[in-house]
Amino acid sequence: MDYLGYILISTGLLFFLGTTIGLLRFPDFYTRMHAAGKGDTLSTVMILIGCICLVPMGLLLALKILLIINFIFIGSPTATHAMMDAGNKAGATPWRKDSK
Amino acid sequence: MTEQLPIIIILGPLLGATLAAFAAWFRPRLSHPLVVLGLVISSAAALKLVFIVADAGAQKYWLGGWGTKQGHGVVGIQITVDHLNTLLLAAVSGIALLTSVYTRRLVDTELAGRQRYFYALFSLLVTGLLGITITGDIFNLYVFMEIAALSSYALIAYGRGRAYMAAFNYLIMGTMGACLYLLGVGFIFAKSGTLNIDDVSAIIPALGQSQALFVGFVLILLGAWAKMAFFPFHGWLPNAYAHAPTASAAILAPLATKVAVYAMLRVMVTVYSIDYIIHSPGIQSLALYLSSLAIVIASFFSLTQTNLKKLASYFVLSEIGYMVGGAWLANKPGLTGAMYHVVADAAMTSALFMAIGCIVYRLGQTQLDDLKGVFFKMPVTMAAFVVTMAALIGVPPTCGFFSKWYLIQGAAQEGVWHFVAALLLSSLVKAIILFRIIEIGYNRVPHPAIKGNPAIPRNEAPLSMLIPTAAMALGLVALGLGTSTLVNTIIAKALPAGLAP
Amino acid sequence: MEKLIANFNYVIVVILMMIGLWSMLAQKNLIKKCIGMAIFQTGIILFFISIGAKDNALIPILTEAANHTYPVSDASKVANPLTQILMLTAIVVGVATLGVALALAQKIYQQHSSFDEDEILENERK
Amino acid sequence: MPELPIWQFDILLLILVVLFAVVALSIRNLMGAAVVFGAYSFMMCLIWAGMGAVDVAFTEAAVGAGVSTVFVVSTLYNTSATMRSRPGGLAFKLFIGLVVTIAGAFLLSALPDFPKWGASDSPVNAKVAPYYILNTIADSHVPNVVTSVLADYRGFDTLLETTVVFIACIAIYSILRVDKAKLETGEPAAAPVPRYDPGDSLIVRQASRFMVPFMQLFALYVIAHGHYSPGGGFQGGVILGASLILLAISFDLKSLLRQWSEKTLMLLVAAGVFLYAAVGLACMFMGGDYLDYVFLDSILPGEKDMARSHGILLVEIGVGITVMFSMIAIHINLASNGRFDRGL
Repeated sequence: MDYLGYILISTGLLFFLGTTIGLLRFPDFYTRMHAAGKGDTLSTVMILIGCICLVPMGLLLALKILLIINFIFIGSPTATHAMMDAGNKAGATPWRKDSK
Repeated sequence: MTEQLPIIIILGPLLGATLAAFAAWFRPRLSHPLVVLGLVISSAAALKLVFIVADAGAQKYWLGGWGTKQGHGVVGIQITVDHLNTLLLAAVSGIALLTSVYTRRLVDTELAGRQRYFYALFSLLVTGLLGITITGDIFNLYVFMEIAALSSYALIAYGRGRAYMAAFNYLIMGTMGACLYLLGVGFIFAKSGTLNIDDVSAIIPALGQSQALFVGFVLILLGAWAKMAFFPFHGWLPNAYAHAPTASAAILAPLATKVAVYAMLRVMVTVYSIDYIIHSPGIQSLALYLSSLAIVIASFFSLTQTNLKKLASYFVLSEIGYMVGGAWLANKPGLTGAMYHVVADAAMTSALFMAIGCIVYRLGQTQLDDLKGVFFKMPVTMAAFVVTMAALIGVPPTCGFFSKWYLIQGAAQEGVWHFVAALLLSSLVKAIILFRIIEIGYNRVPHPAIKGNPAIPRNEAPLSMLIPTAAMALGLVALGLGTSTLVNTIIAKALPAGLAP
Repeated sequence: MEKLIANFNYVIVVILMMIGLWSMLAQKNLIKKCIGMAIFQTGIILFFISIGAKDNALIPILTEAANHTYPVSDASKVANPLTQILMLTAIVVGVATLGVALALAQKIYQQHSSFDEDEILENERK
Repeated sequence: MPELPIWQFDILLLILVVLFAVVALSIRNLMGAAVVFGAYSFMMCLIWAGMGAVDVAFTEAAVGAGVSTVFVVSTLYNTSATMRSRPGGLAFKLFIGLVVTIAGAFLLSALPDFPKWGASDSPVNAKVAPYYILNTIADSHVPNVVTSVLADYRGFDTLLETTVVFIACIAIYSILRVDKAKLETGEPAAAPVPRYDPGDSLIVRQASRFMVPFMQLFALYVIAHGHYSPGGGFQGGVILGASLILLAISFDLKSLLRQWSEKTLMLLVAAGVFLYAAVGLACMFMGGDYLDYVFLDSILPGEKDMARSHGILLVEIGVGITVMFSMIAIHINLASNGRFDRGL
């Protein structure tokens, strides 16, 4: 169980690294938000599941963490969606291969 | 029942405010009487306590019954009524009561349509001020400070227009002051481990020379100075009080700064001790120089003002110099003068702003040049105004004379002549301004008593404003005549033992 | 120097408070002043929490779920609750002050279309 | 529960906090400053949680990082997030910088005088505080010491703190609220700015509709379970308020105001404070001191030694009501600029 926790947390951190790089290196608003939205959600969820494995605190705590996962799973993509939508309405142009 | 009196002082305005906030939505006209009722209860309790304290000494009250525990000191919150604060409690609640009756008409005209929460905020401000005065817990004092501060920002912002910026500046300064105070509390707490004022004052002498305690003292001092608009931090006050509606200024000007002075006195006299102050290097002479400077600068600026409310705000500033200076003289007459002046000045400023409010109510203007003929139009108001100014100048039977007498005596004893000079200068400036106002208000119109000149119609302020104003002005004289009783029975006992005579 | 490292929290507290204080007094933008005020306050809160912290202490919730032996007989193994209460109060007071400051700033913006203090004062002098 | 984390971890966080503070104050876009400030607050939460102050961390997460950021953002929504740069003023800034540096040096001069950080025998940790830890179970049967000190030993502070929230609410109301009738005649309403409204999006609406019940359930748990776990009236009230603020943001202000009218909101704000004060008053009528819950045992259910525990629950509910509705009322005022019609 412990090893599963370590593996999950390290993978989560790896995804976080990818998210950060994507946030910094991607060319336009939409791709950056894409990286942030997806990577962030996945890695947070993974780290939290890892926590469940690592801290054997009984069912109640696991249930609470599952609730947090539920919130993040719904909240984070929705927030990303809202921001994308707002960017779209504010007129952020998507990147194309031929644009600078 | 009498043992519950200290908390009743706070609960009166607090419950009055919440009930007024309810009433504002059902019977808006009911919120004023509810607040007045709360203040009546509060001031009755405060008055009763003055006699109890004079007879039986300090009264302590533990919230929730959490008193002293073996080895831990007081674990709850304590409120104390002793010789140092009982007079101020009575003064604050009494002045608040009179002002709440007085402001009724002003609020109806000045704030028509937006007065829904005015009296709730008014009452909460009084709660905060009474709380600062009564509490025996240094952290509790911070919370009360914020209660008073937040409600006063709102009361000032009622003035609209430039009042918003004035209130914002006050908010920044006030929050800075409160935060510095809180940090100072943190320093004391870190060294003593308790927040109860009595326990702290018992522990501090045992700690000896301590840089942390010294820094904490300076922080609290700076915080209180920012709150009371003492010299380097005075920038916010004139704008805030001049742009606030007259009804708000009438309650803020007399009480808010005085209570901050009291907080400083409490920290100087009870939490630390006069010995500590005298032995702290440099602060005493610095504070004395600053107070002289505060008086001189405020007097100078008051000469240049043409707006009556702003003029009065500068008077408030110079009076703060009196009290801080008196406290920092740290001898018997100086401290007596400062403690007495806190009460006396609350009454004087209240009477001053009430008289100005009456003038504003009838004339609608506050420029000095608009006062032509005002002595004929509003004789009673102007009589009260002249008495108040006489008290501010320091003419004998009024209370202003006695406090100034004590202060000058104290300064002369310490040989602080610049403070004496500043006091006299400030009296002189106030006299000049009084004569200027008399000149404008009395002489610049054809005298109606001389045949052939048109009679100037009498147009007094309504009775609900006039009676509190006249009562306050008479109160100044009464307070002056009662000086020796008050000083001997109460203030003399508030002075710390072992003080140089 | 050793004292400095041992009291690293305190150094950070002083730095935070001075950043906040500078921003309150020197910044011209009203919103920045508000944020500076909030930073000043968090600095003080950090100070209080730091003086109440204990090495190797448990959280002040005395249940077995929080690893406490029950009933608690040794107070030195439980973090100080008193400073925490004081700071709960301070946080709430802080947000109340921030709300009032923002309301005032909004009203000022309505009048002057600016958050800049100099610009507002110039407008008011006119 | 693990023991306090090692100090090295804290040092990293502390340095980050200073960095975030500097960024929040130097960034030129005010919206950005608000968001960085929110991140700063979260970082602070971590530090406090690391020092064992879980309740403070919880409150800071809900209040400092959550609601204050929303307040700043809704203010900026009605105004403008761009900062105009003006030349000059450098001398003044440097002068203030000098003053502040001197003040900082003065504060640092007290450093050697403090007791060792983290020592359990420093005055703060050894004088009054142990009493609470050792006696809370015997006095009130509340294992969360923070709750028992908050609502019982220092209950008066908390009453006043609730009053502060109440004052902030009515102060903001009287500063910002404008009458509709007056708006039509006097001050012209600000021209509606075409802005992004998240309520247009079906996804946002559905997602928040799904989340709000869970948030409210959690908030009620936080209030009711505050005796045994971190939390209490403040935190629960803020979360309840935040759930309704979320509804207001994702749908619109109108639909929130249909459920909770202006009058209801403002009455409930006062009701919470009144409930708290009235509980204290009831103690006084039963013959005790103000807020001495022991004297309530004849009115409250349960045994005599549970009276304090029940009294604490009652006042926590009062706190929760006031905090919840003032947060909503403050948000509505700030977001709609006092017009109570539309806004963030």
